[in-house]
Amino acid sequence: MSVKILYFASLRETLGCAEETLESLPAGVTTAGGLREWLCARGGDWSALAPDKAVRAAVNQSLAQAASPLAEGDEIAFFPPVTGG
Amino acid sequence: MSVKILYFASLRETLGCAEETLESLPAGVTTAGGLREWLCARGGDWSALAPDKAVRAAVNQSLAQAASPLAEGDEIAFFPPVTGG
Amino acid sequence: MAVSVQHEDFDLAAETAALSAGRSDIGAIATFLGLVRGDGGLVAMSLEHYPAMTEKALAGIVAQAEARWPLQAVRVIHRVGRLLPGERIVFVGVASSHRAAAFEACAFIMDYLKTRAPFWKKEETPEGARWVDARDSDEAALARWA
Amino acid sequence: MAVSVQHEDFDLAAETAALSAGRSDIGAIATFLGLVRGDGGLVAMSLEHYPAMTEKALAGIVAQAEARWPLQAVRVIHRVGRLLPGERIVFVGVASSHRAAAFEACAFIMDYLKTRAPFWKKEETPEGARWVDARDSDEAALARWA
Repeated sequence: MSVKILYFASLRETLGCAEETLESLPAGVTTAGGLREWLCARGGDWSALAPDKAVRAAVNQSLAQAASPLAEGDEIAFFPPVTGG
Repeated sequence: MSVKILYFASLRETLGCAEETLESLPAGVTTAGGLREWLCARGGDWSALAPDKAVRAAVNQSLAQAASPLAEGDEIAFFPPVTGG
Repeated sequence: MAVSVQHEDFDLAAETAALSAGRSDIGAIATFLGLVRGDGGLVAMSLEHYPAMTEKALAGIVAQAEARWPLQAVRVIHRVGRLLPGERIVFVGVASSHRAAAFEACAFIMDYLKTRAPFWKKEETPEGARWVDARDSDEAALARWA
Repeated sequence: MAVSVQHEDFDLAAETAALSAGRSDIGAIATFLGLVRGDGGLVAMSLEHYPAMTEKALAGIVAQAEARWPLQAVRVIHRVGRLLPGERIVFVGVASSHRAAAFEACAFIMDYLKTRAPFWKKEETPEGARWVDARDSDEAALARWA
């Protein structure tokens, strides 16, 4: 099963990417925080996901923590702190 | 100068009086609390103004305390605790 | 005028729109609407007031709120006379740049109105009419603004 | 439906009336309206959101409020897309028997919406476009509900 990753707002613009699909979770990645590290390791613009950056995550459309577990088929989203209302 | 006294809501109904005018402040009456005591001393229904009853006062359309001073020409009102809103 | 005491109903959309009309520095409008509840077979609610004092008392409460929070507009409408279940009794609308000021000022005005403005409610029920008792909780609500 | 996310504006009077329509057990309606401020020469505000998550997040916030206070009706409308200064961004309306529950639940929903619902604002100014930064004060506002 594949994993879908979404990016929003300023993060989407910085990465130049709104959405990508991985064929499966990368080897060794089991949490939202782990996926974030794996993406950050791509380097370049992806350092926008570095630990010192304010980035929030959602797993299957619910807010998640770094320790939130991932499973094949999940939809994971990364985005800056929200500013609605 | 005269003194006008108004009564509202349940107090008005109990006293059977919405408004009265005294030709002047009664002898010795210098405060809202003093006037209340003087009225209460009329006895009968006027005991609705007794110290143990929840009665509020206003002098010249502003909420007053028992110690609030009275002057000739004032408009004094007595009423139960308010229940608007 | 910021304060009205009237028997007639009012236009909620127009009153709310007026709070921010012609300006773009308002980010937050908090409103409160009080309605007649039909609890216990209530037939109607009659509101008596002290006409010479009422608007003065309400304007004084609004002035206190304006001294305490940065507000761009405030509107208070309180109805008097006989009202049926479901009808509106009171409207408070507050406009500010930010939501905390708008919310707090709106609640503050209602708390003071409930305990400091000269209105009295009388309930009509099938068993007869009776004056509504003041609630200790309304007086207690003032403590948080001290 | 309690929650809507849409570009179109809405009918404030109708939405407020719907909160108490057909019932007479509601004594208090608290509402909040958020507007686009034209500060600093703002030309427009564009709101992006995460469509699959937005209504779910708002419904979750409403459910939390309903678990915490006795509420008879709740309505949340959040607009997305490009909005001009003075236009409405968000409406929250809460109906309850008593005012404290209505006020608190309305403020609670706004505090959670501001920090937990996936919306992002981008400002258009004569100097260009920029994303609005989240405010620490919004996160801090949650502490009082802990």
